[in-house]
Amino acid sequence: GCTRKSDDTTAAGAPTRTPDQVKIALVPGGAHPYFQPWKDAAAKAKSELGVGDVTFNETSDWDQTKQNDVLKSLAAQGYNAFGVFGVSPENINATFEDLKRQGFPVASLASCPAGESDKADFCLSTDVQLAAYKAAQAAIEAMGGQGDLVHLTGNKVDSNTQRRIAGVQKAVDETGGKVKLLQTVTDVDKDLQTAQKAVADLLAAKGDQIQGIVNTAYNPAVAAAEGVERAKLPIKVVAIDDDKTILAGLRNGSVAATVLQNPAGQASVGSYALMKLAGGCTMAQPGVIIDSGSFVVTKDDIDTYDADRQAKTDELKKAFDSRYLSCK
Amino acid sequence: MSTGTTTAGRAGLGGSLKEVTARPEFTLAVLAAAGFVALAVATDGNLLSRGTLEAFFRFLAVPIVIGLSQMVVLAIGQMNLSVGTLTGLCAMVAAWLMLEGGLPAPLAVLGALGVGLAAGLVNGLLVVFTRINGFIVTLATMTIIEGLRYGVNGPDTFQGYSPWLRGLGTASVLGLPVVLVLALVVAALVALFFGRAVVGRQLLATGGSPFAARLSGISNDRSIVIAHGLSGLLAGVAAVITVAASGSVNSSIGDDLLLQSFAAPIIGGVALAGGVVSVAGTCLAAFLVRLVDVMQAQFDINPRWIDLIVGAVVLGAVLLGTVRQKLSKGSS
Amino acid sequence: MSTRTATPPEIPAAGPPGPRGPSRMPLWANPRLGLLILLIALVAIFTVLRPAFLDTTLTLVPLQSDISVYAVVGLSQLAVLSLGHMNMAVGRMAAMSAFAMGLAYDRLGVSLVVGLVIGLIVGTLLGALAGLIISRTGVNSFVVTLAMDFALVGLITILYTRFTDGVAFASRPDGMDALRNDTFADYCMGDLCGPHIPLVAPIALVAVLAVGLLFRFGRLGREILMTGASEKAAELSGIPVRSRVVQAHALSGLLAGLAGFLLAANNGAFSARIGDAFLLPSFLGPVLGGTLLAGGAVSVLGTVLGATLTQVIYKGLNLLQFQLDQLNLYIGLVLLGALSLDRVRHVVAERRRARA
Amino acid sequence: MMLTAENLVKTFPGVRALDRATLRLAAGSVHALLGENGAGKSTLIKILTGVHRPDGGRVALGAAELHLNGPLDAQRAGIGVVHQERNLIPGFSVAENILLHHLPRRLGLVDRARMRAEARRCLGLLDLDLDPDTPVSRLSVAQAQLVEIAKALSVDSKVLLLDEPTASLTGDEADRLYGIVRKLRDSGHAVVLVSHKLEEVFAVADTVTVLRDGRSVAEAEPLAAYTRDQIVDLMVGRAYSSVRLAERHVDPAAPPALRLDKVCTARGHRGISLSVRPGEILGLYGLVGAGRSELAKALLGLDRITSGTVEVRGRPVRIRDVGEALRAHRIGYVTENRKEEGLFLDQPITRNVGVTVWRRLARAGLVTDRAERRLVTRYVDRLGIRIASPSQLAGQLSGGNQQKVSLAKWLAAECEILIVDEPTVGIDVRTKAAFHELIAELAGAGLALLLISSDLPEIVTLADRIAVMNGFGLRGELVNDHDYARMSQAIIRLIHDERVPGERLE
Ligand SMILES: Nc1ncnc2c1ncn2[C@@H]1O[C@H](COP(=O)(O)OP(=O)(O)OP(=O)(O)O)[C@@H](O)[C@H]1O
Ligand SMILES: Nc1ncnc2c1ncn2[C@@H]1O[C@H](COP(=O)(O)OP(=O)(O)OP(=O)(O)O)[C@@H](O)[C@H]1O
Ligand SMILES: O[C@@H]1[C@H](O)[C@H](O)CO[C@H]1O
Ligand SMILES: [Mg+2]
Ligand SMILES: [Mg+2]
Repeated sequence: GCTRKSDDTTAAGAPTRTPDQVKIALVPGGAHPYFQPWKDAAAKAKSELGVGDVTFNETSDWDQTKQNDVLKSLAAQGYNAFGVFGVSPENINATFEDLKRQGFPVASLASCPAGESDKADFCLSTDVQLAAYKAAQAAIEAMGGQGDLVHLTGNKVDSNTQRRIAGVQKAVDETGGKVKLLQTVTDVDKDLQTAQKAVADLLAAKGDQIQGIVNTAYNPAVAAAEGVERAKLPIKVVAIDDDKTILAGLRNGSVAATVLQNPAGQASVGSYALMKLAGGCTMAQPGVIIDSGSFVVTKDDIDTYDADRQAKTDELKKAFDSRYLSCK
Repeated sequence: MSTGTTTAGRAGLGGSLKEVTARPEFTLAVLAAAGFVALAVATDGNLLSRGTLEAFFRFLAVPIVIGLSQMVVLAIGQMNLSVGTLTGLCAMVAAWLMLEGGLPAPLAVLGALGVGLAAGLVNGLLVVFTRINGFIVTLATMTIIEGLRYGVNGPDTFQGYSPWLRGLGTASVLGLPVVLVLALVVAALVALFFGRAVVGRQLLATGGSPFAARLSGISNDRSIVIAHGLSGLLAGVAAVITVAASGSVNSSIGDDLLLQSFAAPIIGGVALAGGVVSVAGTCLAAFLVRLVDVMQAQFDINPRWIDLIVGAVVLGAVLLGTVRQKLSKGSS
Repeated sequence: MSTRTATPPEIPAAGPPGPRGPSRMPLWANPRLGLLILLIALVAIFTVLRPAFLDTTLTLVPLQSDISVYAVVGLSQLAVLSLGHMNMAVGRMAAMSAFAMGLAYDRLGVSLVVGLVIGLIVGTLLGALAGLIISRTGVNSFVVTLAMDFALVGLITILYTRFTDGVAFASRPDGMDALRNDTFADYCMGDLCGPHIPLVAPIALVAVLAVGLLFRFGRLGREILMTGASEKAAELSGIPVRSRVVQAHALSGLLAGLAGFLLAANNGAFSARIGDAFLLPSFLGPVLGGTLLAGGAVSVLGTVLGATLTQVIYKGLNLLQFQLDQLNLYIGLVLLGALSLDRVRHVVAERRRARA
Repeated sequence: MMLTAENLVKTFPGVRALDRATLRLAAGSVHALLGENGAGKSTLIKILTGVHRPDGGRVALGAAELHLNGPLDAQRAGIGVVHQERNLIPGFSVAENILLHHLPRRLGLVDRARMRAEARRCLGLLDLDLDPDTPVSRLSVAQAQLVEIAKALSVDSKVLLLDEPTASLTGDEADRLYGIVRKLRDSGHAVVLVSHKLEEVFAVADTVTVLRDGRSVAEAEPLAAYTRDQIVDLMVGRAYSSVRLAERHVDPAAPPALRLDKVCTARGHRGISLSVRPGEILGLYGLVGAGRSELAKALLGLDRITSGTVEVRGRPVRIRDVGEALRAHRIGYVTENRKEEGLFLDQPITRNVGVTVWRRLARAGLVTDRAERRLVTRYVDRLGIRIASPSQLAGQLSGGNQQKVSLAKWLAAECEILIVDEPTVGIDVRTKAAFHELIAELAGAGLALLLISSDLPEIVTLADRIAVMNGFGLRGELVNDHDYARMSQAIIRLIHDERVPGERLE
């Protein structure tokens, strides 16, 4: 009879490549301001690491099928190491396995697969639950330790959203009832106008009860900062990331604090590690999850935060050399 | 803005009371009023507080205008799938003109309207020259416009443009947001256009019976181009309102508008087959959908339940229409 | 008898009467042929610009998987275009079917095939429900299915939140991975291995053949088409139009469910996002292939070609590494071009005939 | 010559509709344009009004050549038209429809007062007392037709083209129309009249052009020079002998194939009792709106029967839809409205005829084209349907041939009971005669036929018995003795509720 060919491609192991043979592709889930630092980091990594190429391709448009296509197209183009923000954490492992089967090192960047296992070589991502926890804490502090808090976030059917909800809840629970989580509004990150409308309606309905709004998604953060300022309400808004708009809000006071992640670090350290893996190193612990750091920034440290973040990035790089990677 | 379902010159001005109550707009008006009162009571009057009313009406302006933008093409029996992304593009262009182009706000507004009109005309001309169904043409142009919309500023947000324009977005006259007044003025003009203007009547004739219209010397091609052009222009108006009222725009603007653009006219009693429009119905339907929005915020309902409810409301409204039609047929 | 009948009758068309009526056009004006030529031209262009376009494992095999999914998506829309209807809820019907499959695998632990059947039944029922509402109320299909789409979006999220940890089912049935990863080249009899065709392709092929057979030779399919051509005349010809409407929509739901399964197999999980991106391609395939929105005529082969063309365009543009804005721009432009080309061919053919 | 069209050529897919046709119109005359179905009359009219562009030939007004790029050009040139098909915008008012091509305007807006006044004037020309604000969707067929005529008159035209204007008018209404036509002629207009009702043509027209197969075989000849038969010969292209219908014998004792007993419907029919035996033709006569078509539809389950019984071959039945009527009872219905209910205009002839027989042809649910084509060709041959190919679209056939296709599908279905509704409306003399032959032949072969017709001579020619309806009720039934004068009198009297001595009344 009929037999199935044995899976010898994975068994064969990855070929070792010199840095100039390594072509790295950084593929975000779609177009989003968060990923814009990846672009610069990619260019910088290319020159600093001396690798063949580092490209940035955001055409996957928040669609797993399209992302898979983009990845395969890049592979066909000769890219042989991948840093990927998986569109759907639930089945991104399948995509990672595909890439691994071809012998490519893979990094899960800025988000980790849902569930227990991680089929990428490593996951370098914000601990979103921790970041949300810090954000909520910042909000609670700005509120003076008591009052009603609202959480605005993204797509409800997304494991990261679930983790963020848990993080905020944890911070609120720790106040022992002094702070109440009045409402968690999900699905308001789809587009800016939906977020603006939701914020306006929320403020209209409960504006005078709310003392703080913590945002764990981009569009609602922009909308909340603006809506609160416009309504001239004394609500403390905690935003996410450091997009121009958010920083402007921080400066003019409409944003009390923002929780930064480390996209540039993810891209540069990720690229570095990928290059190493392509060169014959292996992960000491395959599928390890590494927090790329999150930082609460207020008006006071607005000019200095980047140094902290750079320090974290350097530290991450060292940790890869010393702990995560094992090279002969 | 009293124009109801505009098809024929109606039998007599005003018509009998029975005729008035038999119109779909009447049902919608009753529903809207009842819903509003019910929500006001359920929120202990919070709905009637200044801030809430203001927010309610401010975010009613775009749904009205975008509904009209779709209605204009439905009038000739076509659809425009690009209204949403086009609104986004126009909004981005306006912001770009002010921030990067350094143009004063009024010129940027004209620029946005111009882009809307031009894109609409291109849609119309493509339909005429390729003879491809408008649904398909605008499906393709929607993709193109999506690319352009993103091209203006990537994923980043524009804000901090003209204080005058943003001031206009928050200003009120007689307790009504200026942007809503603007939307209502636009609605009145559209009603006048379809009710009384020769060109508007010709559009409806094209929608009602293209062949008969042609035999009466009406150029259906011209109707198609005008309808799509007007639809684009109205998308431009929606964009201007967005830019003014929201204070910041990015390439996601317009993503929520496509379904809304259909919901308002369809619930408002506009026939997909063409030849029938209802400005009042469209406005009332937008009002109803907005009520649902506000209800969600007031009672902290999962937005996914809102989708379910809106779906049910649309189905309910059309079902009601059919039942009533059957009843009125049975009685005559 | 008359001078007119004395002129030799047309060569009896060998093929089925095309979507634009009996083919009186020269062969080269056949829209399917034009599509095929365009397809070959595009493949040639892409290959010249990026030789990797012909890479078996990285381009051709995934391309076939994608075509398999989107051909079925196109057929799902085609099933109701035959009536002159639309199904704005294709994606959500696919998602609901996929949910049912996921639930069956996860909670009941059923085999691959049993779960598939359960999912297909759910899809079929959803389609039938839409058809039932449409045929009973006479409300436009666009409105009904759009409203249904709204309702299902809400329902799907609520269900996933309820039955999974939010997003997707964790477990996968046996065989699912093979379906995703394997081609027939992985199966050998001695030294003889199969071709580099993914395992999902034959599933889609069966759907294509079945739908083709149905509309070409099946009494049911023909009666659906006649209902699409004129509901009134169909009713007065003894066709049970209401059932045909329900059946066409049920078929649409069934195919949407199948597309959902194929996509889940390709992507590796039954998740809430399945079908999100189905709407646009569902129209592109049939319409590029020459199916009219007016009803009464469909082209199954054209739909497959249309889906193929769309996927080739995506693939090619991806390989050319356009940035997001340019990508959308070019996709839109190529599609407009492909659509207009068909029109140009028609005009030219008509002119020629008029001169003849 | 006021308007001339010379050597016009027009080709449609598969058909040369006009093949060097010529029409010369003189001012101050009524010009009849005659020809069989599909001869090209409507095509010619459409070219003269800018709807179609000719593939060859020229049109001239006086000495100047006319280039008509659209209907508007024709109107500007002073050519008014009433097309064969109705062309009103359903949602618009009467006034707006009448004036649609030149809406009175002020500042880009419709001047409604002027529009109403102008519309009233046009309606007045037809002595039509109709509120100009009425939506046309509320008009009866006849009223809509008159509005079309008013619309044509609203153009200040020197030439008026009427394509079968009286097809849906009553005798009185037609007379009124012809009165206006004469007035227009006397005031120097040129009027073209297309009609299959030769009596009317002879009564009103001065000159005649006859088209045959797209060619003019008589060009602007004085009509007085011809007899009716000569005109028919010209149209047909050979000596035309009137038909002789097959002798039939109906067994008066045979049990009825279809019997209605005191049937009432949701539509408002009251106590209708009828019966038809195999081999018999029952004529069902009435004026437009008498409720005959509605009765047929109720029989087929398209409307609800509220009381009374329907028996098929002696067994009481309750039919739910046309499919059941056909399959369970072998009843077929040839509708009066072939364009909307009888045919699939955008589908090939094969499908149009095959639709009723697929169930029979199907093997395991599949139908082969060959089986279908074979069957269809048989009926196309049998009915002498003129087609370019079996895959030609039904909508491309002329009216008469469309009517035949609509009948063919029921013959192919092998019905035993056939209801034929207004089979010869808009059908030329020869085809009409052929139809009559066919109907008689079908009855001769044992079919039970219910013939609904508003054409009195047709009923008297064909029927064995004549049932007369008015206002959704049955007025009575007569045994036909084929004496036209006597029968028509008796029928008219029945309609006006005068008892006819010696006739059975329900
Ligand atoms: N739009 C069209 N497309 C294709 N064929 C057409 C079209 N219009 C007319 N024809 C064909 O042209 C021929 C002439 O048709 P026309 O309508 O002029 O006939 P007619 O003399 O008016 O007949 P009738 O008495 O039945 O109205 C017919 O064979 C018809 O099938
Ligand atoms: N109350 C009414 N209002 C408007 N139209 C009506 C009404 N009653 C009947 N009609 C229309 O009048 C036409 C004639 O009705 P019906 O077909 O039942 O009578 P008929 O005797 O068959 O007349 P015809 O000779 O026209 O076939 C139909 O088209 C029907 O739709
Ligand atoms: O953490 C990242 C960023 O905050 C951005 O929202 C993109 O996806 C999220 O998961
Ligand atoms: Mg004619
Ligand atoms: Mg009738």
